Formats: sequence, structure tokens, C-alpha cells
Amino acid sequence: MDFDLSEEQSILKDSLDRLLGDTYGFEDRKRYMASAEGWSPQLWSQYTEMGLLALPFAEEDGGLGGTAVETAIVMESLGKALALEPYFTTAILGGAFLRYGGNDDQRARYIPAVAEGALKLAFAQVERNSRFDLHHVETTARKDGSGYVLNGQKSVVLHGDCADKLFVTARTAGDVRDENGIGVFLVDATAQGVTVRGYRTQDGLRAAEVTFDNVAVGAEAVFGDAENGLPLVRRVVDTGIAALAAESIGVMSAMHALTVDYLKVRKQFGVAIGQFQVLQHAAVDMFVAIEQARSISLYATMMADSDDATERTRAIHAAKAEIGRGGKIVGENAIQLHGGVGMTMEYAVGHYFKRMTMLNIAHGDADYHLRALAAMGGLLAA
Amino acid sequence: MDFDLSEEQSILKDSLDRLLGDTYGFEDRKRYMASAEGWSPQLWSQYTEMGLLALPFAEEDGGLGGTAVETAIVMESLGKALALEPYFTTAILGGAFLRYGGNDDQRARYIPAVAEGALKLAFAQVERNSRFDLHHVETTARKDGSGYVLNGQKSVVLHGDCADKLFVTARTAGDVRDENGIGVFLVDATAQGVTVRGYRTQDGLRAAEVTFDNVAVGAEAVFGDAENGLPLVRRVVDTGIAALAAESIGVMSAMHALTVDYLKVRKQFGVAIGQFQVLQHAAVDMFVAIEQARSISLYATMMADSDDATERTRAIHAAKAEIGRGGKIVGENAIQLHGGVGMTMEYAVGHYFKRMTMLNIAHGDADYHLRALAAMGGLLAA
Amino acid sequence: MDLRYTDEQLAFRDEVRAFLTENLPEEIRARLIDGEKVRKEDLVFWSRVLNEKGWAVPHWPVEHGGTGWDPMKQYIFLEETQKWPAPQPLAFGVNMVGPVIATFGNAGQKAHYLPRIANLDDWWCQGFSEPGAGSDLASLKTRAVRDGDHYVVNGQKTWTTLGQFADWIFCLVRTDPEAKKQSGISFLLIDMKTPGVEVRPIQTIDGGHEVNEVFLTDVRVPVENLVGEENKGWDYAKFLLGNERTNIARVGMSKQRIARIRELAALELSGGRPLLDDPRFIEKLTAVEIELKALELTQLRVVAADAKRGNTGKPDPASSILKIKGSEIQQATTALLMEVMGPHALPYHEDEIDGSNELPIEPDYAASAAPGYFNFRKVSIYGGSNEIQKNIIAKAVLGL
Amino acid sequence: MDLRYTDEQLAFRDEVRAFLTENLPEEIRARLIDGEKVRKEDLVFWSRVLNEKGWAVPHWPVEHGGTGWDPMKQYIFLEETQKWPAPQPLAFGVNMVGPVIATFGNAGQKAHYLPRIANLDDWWCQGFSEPGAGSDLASLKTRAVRDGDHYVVNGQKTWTTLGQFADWIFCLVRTDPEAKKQSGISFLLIDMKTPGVEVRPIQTIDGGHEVNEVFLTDVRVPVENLVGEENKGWDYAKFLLGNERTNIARVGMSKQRIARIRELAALELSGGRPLLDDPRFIEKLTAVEIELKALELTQLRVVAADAKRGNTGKPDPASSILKIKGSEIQQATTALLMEVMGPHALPYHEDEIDGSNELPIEPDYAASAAPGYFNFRKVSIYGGSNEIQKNIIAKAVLGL
Repeated sequence: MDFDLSEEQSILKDSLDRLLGDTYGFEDRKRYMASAEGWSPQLWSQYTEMGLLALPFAEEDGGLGGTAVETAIVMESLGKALALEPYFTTAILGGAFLRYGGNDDQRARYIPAVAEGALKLAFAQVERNSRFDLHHVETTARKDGSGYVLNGQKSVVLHGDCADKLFVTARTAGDVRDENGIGVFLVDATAQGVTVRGYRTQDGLRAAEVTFDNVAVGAEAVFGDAENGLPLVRRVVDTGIAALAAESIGVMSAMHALTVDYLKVRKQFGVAIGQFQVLQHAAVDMFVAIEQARSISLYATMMADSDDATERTRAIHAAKAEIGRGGKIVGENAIQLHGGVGMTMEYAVGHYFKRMTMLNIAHGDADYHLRALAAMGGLLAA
Repeated sequence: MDFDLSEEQSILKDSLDRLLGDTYGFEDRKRYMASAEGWSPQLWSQYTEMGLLALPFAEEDGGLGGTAVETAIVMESLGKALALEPYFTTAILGGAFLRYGGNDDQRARYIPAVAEGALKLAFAQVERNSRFDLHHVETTARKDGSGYVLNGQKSVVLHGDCADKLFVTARTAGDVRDENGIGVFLVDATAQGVTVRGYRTQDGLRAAEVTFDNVAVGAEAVFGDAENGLPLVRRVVDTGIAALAAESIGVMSAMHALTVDYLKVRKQFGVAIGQFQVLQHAAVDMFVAIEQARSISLYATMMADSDDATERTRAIHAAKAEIGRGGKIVGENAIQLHGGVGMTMEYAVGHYFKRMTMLNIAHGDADYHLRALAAMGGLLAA
Repeated sequence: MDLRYTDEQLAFRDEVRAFLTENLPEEIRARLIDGEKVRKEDLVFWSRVLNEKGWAVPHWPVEHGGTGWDPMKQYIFLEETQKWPAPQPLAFGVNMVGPVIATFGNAGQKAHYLPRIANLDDWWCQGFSEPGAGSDLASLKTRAVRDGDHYVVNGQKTWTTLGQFADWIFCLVRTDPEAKKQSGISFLLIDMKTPGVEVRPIQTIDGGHEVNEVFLTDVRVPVENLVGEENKGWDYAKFLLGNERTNIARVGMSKQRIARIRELAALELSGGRPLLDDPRFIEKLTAVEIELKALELTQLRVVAADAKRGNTGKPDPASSILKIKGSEIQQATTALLMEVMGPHALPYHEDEIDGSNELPIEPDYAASAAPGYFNFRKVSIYGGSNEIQKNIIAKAVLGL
Repeated sequence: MDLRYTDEQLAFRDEVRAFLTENLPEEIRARLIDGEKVRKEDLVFWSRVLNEKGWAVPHWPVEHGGTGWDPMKQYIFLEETQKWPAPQPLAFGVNMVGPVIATFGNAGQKAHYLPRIANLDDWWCQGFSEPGAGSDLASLKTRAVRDGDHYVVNGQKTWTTLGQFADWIFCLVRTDPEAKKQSGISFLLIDMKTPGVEVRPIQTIDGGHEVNEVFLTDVRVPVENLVGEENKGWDYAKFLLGNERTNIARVGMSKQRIARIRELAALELSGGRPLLDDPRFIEKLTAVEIELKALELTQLRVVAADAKRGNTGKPDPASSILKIKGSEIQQATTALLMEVMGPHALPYHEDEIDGSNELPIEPDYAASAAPGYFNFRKVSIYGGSNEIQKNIIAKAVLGL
């Protein structure tokens, strides 16, 4: 067992941190957010140049052969910077669909484009009534010749407004909540019948409502088994959650660092408020929560590439539950210890808090995953 | 709305507190506990003289006509003193069976005896597999002529070893977990076929395992409807829980007082440990928990005499859930703030902690009642 | 001891309910249920309706428009209007500067300001907090220097809630810079239209604009705007802060929010069924309801104790519990409301905030869920943070 | 970064398991699973089995019987023996006084004491705490005055765990009453059979007898029983306390207790069905399991960091996390175990404690549930309370 980064991994981390340190100041980020895209195309190019977009793909597919460990390194750094770019949806979620669901043709066609930064992806999964259930799919895909016709509506499609193509879950058979009969389709965002309505999210990213109105796709749009795509979806989401766990560690660590600094400089009643034992212990509670979250994030990272779906899913549920719990402790304490300034948009900690809050909701909140893990018999039952 | 005690109520409280203050020192209690009875027959006489045993009964039945408020006053004082006598099982639980389930003959026969301190009662309800469900009754009562024959085993019968008579739930019809078909029988503890095995409880009281082996009782032993006694049992237990809520307030307040005193006198690192802000706030958390518990205990007291079973039960569930939560906070903090001495039998706080822990289990723990209340649709839904 | 409402109190409660039914327009109520922030015009409208009825300032002395209700009746009125919900009176006028003027102001001040406060002719805001002061209020730096029949005020106030609508601001200013911390402070009323008063918005993390910075540069304030004696302002401020407590638990508001949670949880699905049918969710909600019921009784105990000893205006230190538990419960309910929305809490509805015309995102009732959670982090910070409240209890109640 | 065990580590784990299977009698294991306190004879037996295998003191220098295992192997050994469960070595000898003697003792002390510790020929106890000292260990008052070739020791020690079985006690004593707090303390080895040593039991709230008071009255201790230099005892004590951390999280024990909870929850009914099938109960248990899994990895990170920089014996202040979280989890598991029992947690099984012959009360496995919960309140108090641990992190890690 070895918790150290390899030399290459250290270089990756250091160079990304340096880039983000130079380009992701508070005012920079505000500017990116206010731009038309809502993020920085220039940084997107730089991520591409650094190879971040090629990172998760196998070398034979034109990637750099990174594992979940490299992904975690990148995501933690992006989390620390509160980066806005569609990296997660393109390289992590989209990338996982391509890696785990793409046939030779599909991989050859799309991976190089992603790796070059030329193709942005998003995942249209959530529906109005699905809540967090991946198998709740009302959107339909009706077989039509060798292809399919899609109808339905997807909510909260992260980066759906900038994505060139969307991975879409749609029902090819069965009832709304059946585990079977779900297919995954890659749909062009500009295809006839696709309507994308973009908006800002609570944490300053972009998302979209996407409507599919008799959208025709060919057989080549199908990823994996059109009648039994749920295992693929689960695997992709597991990969995504492991990545978001790492991002969460970045977000939490940044909040904690800001808070501890603030406790040292902010004076009240004539002393630095960090002298008050109650506030010290609150900062320690945050620290403990972060270290526990970091540990469970490592566990999720370790299991993310595993082919054993049960063991992988256990780890993912555990990570989401623990980080949801810890993220709330860290976020709420960060605001409380900052007092009033933490409540303002002009101070960084509130933005981290909002991002953490939304990360806790993404792909299922802590209670959802705790219950799912309990329903599997718990974590140590195996 | 009026939270003040009447003059009579104040006198009741003051004279009981004075009696217990004189007779229930730490060493006194230890002596009572070590005695054959495990409690003080002398105090039992004094309770009787003070009218405590007549208190909950209607004047026309030979009682003093006290309400749930008077009961709460007595129970809080007994809680503060960690009193060991079988008052709760005799006057409160037994008393409620007599009041709510006794016909004219039964009331006339037993209430004067209880009021004179001559008849001690206990409630044999819990079974090996019942956990907290009042309707889980495996003990059987087979109809035999005009009477019944009881068979079965009851666990953790509080004060079952000193009781002269036992109220027993037994199944007259239906399956083990049916709500119908449960009868309540008053059985002589010395009757043929009754075996009582007494022991000490974790909190220093006495309880017993009671076995019924072909115990024959007459028709006059039946309280209420032998085929549908569950509503009576629920009402009795609601009455009991309201009383235990008040006792809990006494226990918690005493723990808090001990703890705050200790914080003032115990020195470490050259100062009273009560100077440490973290310990101050822990003591405040206890205080807040107690005040909230006191409020919900008042609510339970207010509803305890109500004939509206739904509203009454809501209040009782709420009280048990809130006091269970608060009692744990208060008890665990009391030990933690005392440090090592709190862990020893020679210091009072640990005895309060144990009593509080067992009070939280009695008649269902906090989670049990929270779930039951949630299953009713919550507290404010009405 | 009798824990029931008296028949008279029940009748009064019904009277309040009937009044609300008849007089509060449904669209104002609906906006409050939606979690929208109160609009100025709604509050002005409603304040005048109340004033006409004679209920605008129940707790004031009767000669200035008070109702003479005992604390229990005041509590019932508060609870019913919060639960309804109706717009809550502008605290800065009705609960803060009003009682200060009524108690410490001179006859002219009383005659001029009090009727205008009761009728919301003047919108007041509070100038206590300063940058860097926080819970250490007395470290304030804004100075007022006497110059003939004026004070010249220089300094900066912050966290000025709803200051963007304000006609007047009541300020704590330092009039004796030599005096020790709490001494040398005066209580000054300042017309917001005076040259040198500048209001700048502070955007909070929920995206809203509720609080402001107020810059005071060579602001000339007539000496007759001094309340009470010079350098005695700290006493008036303590009096004012002590008056905050009756309202601080916000039991009625939390009840209303819980009703809203139930309403929306019946609409949102979880596992294909209404979330309201999910036992685990109801358990969480029930746990909060229990705490709230306990808090309600705790509050009633404080109110009853007040009623008994006469409302001295001095805070019972135990009432810090109301702040601590009240804020915890408010935060728990906003968190649950966000939880109801699941993934739909994510979209940021610009139109809610800036009135832009993007089409609403479904479900539109989710719009205020996450902002509400963010915004309510403030309630454990303002008015003396919960840490400060615990310090107060430790010292004043426990003697530590 | 590679988070898997190496093949060698896996093989070692299997070797440990095989050894446990072959060598640990089932009745000793069963008593531990039952929650019984370890018996002296069991621990002596097992220590000698381990010593014969060469595994009694893995972390000691190899020349004194250590195995030379790296920290990861030591951790695997610890984890496996805790999970099994096997009796844990007597810490006072193996983890405390042993390493102190091995590091600071003279050649004669090493030759005499170390083999006897490894073989549990001598049962050691700890004489650090004193009445009134608590977490402020350095305020100790027991004095040792030089008298020829003896020290004469007077004072009182307390919380002396398992002192009733002890042959020897290692004590901190004040040898220079003029020196400042931490100075002037020496580290002395005292034979419990020396006249003037008196052990009095302290009964704890679980009803058990684990700890003692030790009274020292004119106890004459040969000067050769001084470890290291006079007045340097505080340094040795810090070294000793720093060694405690590897074991303090007790991940393996908590795993074993969770397995026990599952086992018993399958036997106890709730709502007529096994409690283990109750989703809500499993959720609570799972939440603890998740925390424990995280703690295991936190512990491995500390161990790996040790392994990397070489085991300096100096505590990483971050390892205070292990104490805080480890104790919280231990307490959560004992609370859950009590919860499993429902009403059957109530009976006090005298025979568990004093060997009296009352018939067992059903279910007999409930006997240790409540006492376990009571007893484990200690784990957040001893070894530096959790409040002290947080002070350490605040200062040493966060720089506050």
C-alpha cells in the first residue's frame, strides 16, 4: 500500500495547480462566469494542451492511459479552484461512456475528438420525476428501422448548454421504473427535435433542460446494449462519483484553509477569534471531517476502476454518504466561523459552500447512498 | 396558559423534596439498594403517609384526585433522588389499570389497598420477542369455565419481585402479533404456577422474570375487555410514559447541576475547568437539551389525561423521542465533563447516567417512538 | 399549572384568523409561501391595514398605539400571523427604534416619529454593525462630532438589512472618543436623504440583495435627532436588543415552512412514489417537528414568565435558548425544503432575483429552495451568533 | 499511489490467520466475543504462545525480540488479531514500559525486564495518573526522596488499570520538588510486593473492576530501579504516550464488534422479524461502518507515513484524529450493541461480575451490552480526553 504520488503524478498535480493558481483568481472566475459560455474557453485549450482531456483514455485509443488516481488528482485541483469548465461531463462521464460502452468504431470516432478538446459532452439522465434513481426513465426510444426515435425531457443536464453531443438514457422497453429496457444514445445537440435551454446553476456552473421531440438517431448512436444499458450507466455514474469525491476534497480543503486563515486574522474583543477554544474545536471538527472524507475518497478512487460491480458500488455509496455528511459539516462551519462575510458573494468561502452543497446533491445525496448501501447489506457485510 | 404550581402543588413538591433530601443521600441509597428488598420500606410508608399512593385516584374511589400534573411533580422529585421504591409500577402503571380498566368492584377492592401502601403492583408485559411492541403477546390465556388459564413467560417485569399482584397481558385469541385478542389479567404473585425470579437492573432497581405455568384465574381477574384489552394497555403505558418523562427531567436536572458544580470546583492546568469555553458550551448544550425536554414533558403531562387517543399518543411519542435524544446528550456529556470520576460507582453522576440510559429504553427507545409518530403522519400534521 | 389556552385566548386566536382571512390578499400570502422575499409595497399595504385595525404595534405603550395585550395574547397574534403567513412588520421600526423612542425619546420625537412608524410612513433601517465589529458591537468606530446645532457623522455601517428602501436609519455613533468601549456612544436618528449618506448593496450567497453597506461622509445631523442623552446610547442599544427575543424563535414561521415541506413533498416523487410517503423522510421531518413543539412550549414558558413579572423589557438570559434552538430549527427546515427538491434544487432561477424574463424551469416552486438554505445560514450568525448566545447562558445562567 | 496490499502482505495476513486458527483456543475467543473482560490466565497463556512464535513484541528492537516488521506488517498483525478476536497483549508491558526500558534503560535493566515482559512473566501496570490530575498529567504530586541507595516514595496513583493483577508498576514520581512542572519528574520501576504498596479497587459504573487506586506509603525503591536519568522522566513519559497511537483507533476491534452486532441483530426480533432485516437499523449500522472504513484508511495513511519516514516514535499530531474518531466509533458500536438488546439490556447479570450463581437471564448474550456501553464512555476520556486531542490538533496542525 502506497499513498504517495508517482513522479508523473506529482508533475501533473503541480502543473495543473500552477495553471489554476495563475488563472483562477476570484475576479478571474467571476469574469468567466459572466461570459457567454459561463466558463473559460482559453482554459479549456490549456487543459487540452496539458493532456487532461486525453488523460482517462487508453493509449491504444489515443489517450494517455490515466487511471482513477490521475482523474482524482485532476478533480481535486479543479475543486480547489472552483473551475467552471465542462471537464467532468466531457472527460469523466462522457469519457466513461466512450471507454466502457463504446465499440471500436465509436471509440475511434470520438475519443480523439475529446482528447483534442474539440468535442464537448454532457449526460442527459435526470428527469422531472426520477429524483436520484438511474432506472427511472420516462424518455422513450422507439425502434425505427435500424435506428431509434427519442421523445422526452431531461432536467438539470450539467453543461448541457455547451455540449456538442449528449449521452441520453431512454427507454427502449418496459415500464418507467424497470431496470431492463434502458438504452444509452449519443445524440447531437443540434439534431432536429432537440431543444436545449441553458441556465446557471446555484453554484455558478451551467446546466440545461433538454427536450427530445421525435429525434431520430441511427444505430451508431447506441452505446452498449440498447435493451440493457443500465449496468453501463451505473458504471459511468460510479466513475463520475469517484471523480466528484476527489473534487469535493479539493473544495473542502480550500474552505478549511480559508477558514483557518480567517480565524488567525479576524479580531474580536481584542484578540484573533482563533483564540476562542470553541472556534478552534469547530475548525478541528472540519479538519477531522476532511481527513475522513479524504480517506473514503481514496477508497472510492481505489475501487472506481474495478470490474466487480458490487464492491465498486459499495465503495461509491460509502464515499457519497461520508462526503455528503462531512461536506455539510465543513461547509456550514466554514460559513458560521466566517460570520457575516461568509454570507457575501464577494468572499470566496460562500462560493465553495454553494459548490459543496450542490456536489452533495449530484448523483444522489448522502441519505440516498446510505440507504442504497444499507439495502446491499452494509459496507462490511461482505 | 399557566405554568405555575398551585399552592397545594407547591406544598406537595416541597414536602417530597424535603423528605427525599433528608433520606436519599448517596450512602442512604446505597444501603437501600443493598437491602433484601433493594429499596426502602420505611420510605414506602412515608410516601403512603404523604398520600402519594392515593394521589392519582379519584376521590370517590378513595384517592386524592390528583391529575397528571401532580404525578409529574412527584415523579420529577423521585427522579432527582434516584428513588428505588416501586412507586411507578404500583401507583402509576398499576393505578392506571385500576382507574381506566377497573370496574366498580375492582376499584373498590384494590384502590384503597394501594392508597394505604398495602398492595404493590407490577406490570408483566415485555416478552422475549416482543421488543417494544405492546401487541406482541405470546403468553396465552385460555378460557376455562368463567375464568382463564395463563401460560407463558414475561421478561424485565419492573419491581416484579416485590409486587403482590401483577397485571399481565395475555392472548385470549388470534395470532402472536394481532392487535385484537389481548386481555389484561390481575394475577396474584403467589398463585399456583407463578414463578418469579428477581434480579437487579443496570440502574440499581429491581425486576424479575415471571413464568406462568397453567395459572388459573377467575373472571374477576379480567380488567376491561378480555378480547380487546390493547386500547387499555396503550392508555396505561401512555400514562406511564408521561410519568417517566417527568422522572427523566428530574434525573437530567440533577446530572446537570452536579456537572456545573463540578466544572466550578475541578481545577486543571491551574484554573477551574469551567473556564474552558468548550466545556462551558457543552454544559450549555446540556441545559438547552433539558429545557427542551422539560417543555416536551409538560406537553406529555398536558395530554396524558386526554381521552383523545390519537392526540395523546402523538404527545407521548414526541416526549419519548425528544427525551431519549436529550437524555443521551445530557448523560453522555455529564460523564465526559466529569472525566474519570464520572466513571466510578462512588460518584453520583454515573448512577444518574445509568438511570437515564435505562429510562430511555423503558417502553420503547427514542427511535421506536420517532418511527411510530412518523407512521402516524408526524406531530404537526393534524 | 394549566397548559391549555383559556377560552378568551382561543376566541382571540379565532378573531386574528378571521381578520387575516378577510384582509390579507391571497397573492401576498402566496408570494410568502413561495419563499419570495417580501416586497416593499406589500409590507406597506399590510402595515397600514394593521394600523387601521389598531394592531400595527401591539407591544407599544397604549398611548402610542399599543393594544395593551398581555404577553400571551401578543404571542398568539405573532404565532398566527407567522403561520398564516402574513408579512411580518418591519422590525427596525416597530420592534427596534419605536420602543427606544417611546421609552427614551423626548415628547417631540414621540409625537413625530411614532405614528409614522406605526403606519410605515417611514421605512427605518439599523445602523449598528460596522465592518470588523461583528459580535463585538461595542468596538464601533463611526464618529459624530458636535458642530453647532449639528453632529457631523463619519463612518461606515454594514449588514444594513433592507436599507435600500429606507427613509431613516438609527445609528450608534461614537461621540466621546476618549471614553471606554461601551461609554461614549450615542443613539442618533439620520434621514437617509441627508447629503453624504450612500447605500451600496451587498449581494449575499443566495443571490439576493437584502443587506447593504451604508457610508456616512460628513453627514450633518441636527442635534434634535439625538435620542436620550449623549454618550448613553449603549444603554438604549441594550434595551433594543433585549426586545428582540420574543420574535427570535420564529415558531410560527417554522410551522408554516413545515406545512410547505409537506405540501411539496406530496408533489415530488422518490422511488416513484410521493416523497411524503417515504417513512425515512417523514421521520426526519417529524424529528424537527418534535423539536419545534418543544421550542414552542419553551417560548410560552418565557412568555408566561414575562407576563407574570410584568414585561420589564429586560431579557431573561434563558431566552438565548430561543435564539439557539430557533435558528437550528429554521436551518433544519430550509435544509429539508432543499432536500425535497432533489436534483431540481440545482437550477438558479435568475428571474427570481433580477426579474429577467427567462422562462421558468420546472418545478418553479424549487426556485427558492437552495437560496433559502443558503440565506438561512445567517440566522445562527446575526443578532449575536449562537456561540455568543452560549457564552451568555454559560455566564448568566450557569454561572461559569 | 497504490492502495492495495502487496502479495507479500496478503500472504502475511494469511499466515497470521492460520496461526490464530491453529493456536488460539476457541473458548478464549468465545469469551472475548461475549464481551467478557479478558482473564489473567487467558492473557498469560496467549502471550506465551505468541512469545514462543516470536510474535509477542513485534515492534520492539530485533535484539530484544522484535520481529523487524515494517509498520504495515505490524498493522496487519494488529488488525487481524483484533478482528479475530485474540487477547491483546498487555499494553503496560509490551507497548509502554517495554519500549521505554529498551530505549532509555541500562543494559542490566534490558537484560532483566525485557524477556520477562515479552513472556508476561511480570504483569505490569501504570502509575501515571493521580487524583485531581486528569488530563493535566504533569501536575503529579507523588514524591520520591533519595535515602542512601533507595528512593522513598510517598503518594497516590489512580486509574491503575488491571493493577490488581500486577507484579510491577512503573511510576512517574517527583524527585525535584523545586523544579517547574514538567521538570523534576523521574521514571521509577516499583515491585508491587514492596511494603507500603496498597491496591484498592475502583468499581466503575459498568459494575466491573478494571481500575484501581494505588497508595504508596514510605515505599523503599532501590535506586537501580530508576530508568534513565533522574528528573528526565517527563521525556520518557512523552515517548511512551507517543507510542500509544497505532493501537488507539482500534479498527480491528470495532470490526469485530460490528460483526457481533450483526450476529445478535439476526437473533433479536423487531416487529416480529429479525432486527437485522430492519432497514433503519441497518442504515444506522452502515453509517458507522462507513466511518470505520474511512478511519481504517486514515490509520493506514498514518502508518504509511510512519513507514516512509522511519518510525521515529514521535507522534504525528494528525494521529489525534485516530483517537477522536476511534473512540467515537467504539462508543457508537457499544451503543448499537445495547440497542440490539432492546428491553433485555435492563437486567444486571451479577454472575458476569462477581461469579455468583444466579441462573442466567435470557438472552445471556445481553449481559455485557449495557455494561459495555457504560464502560466505553471511558475511551473519550482516558489517554488525553477528546477535548485535549482537539486542542492538540488546533495548535499543532492548524496553528491556532
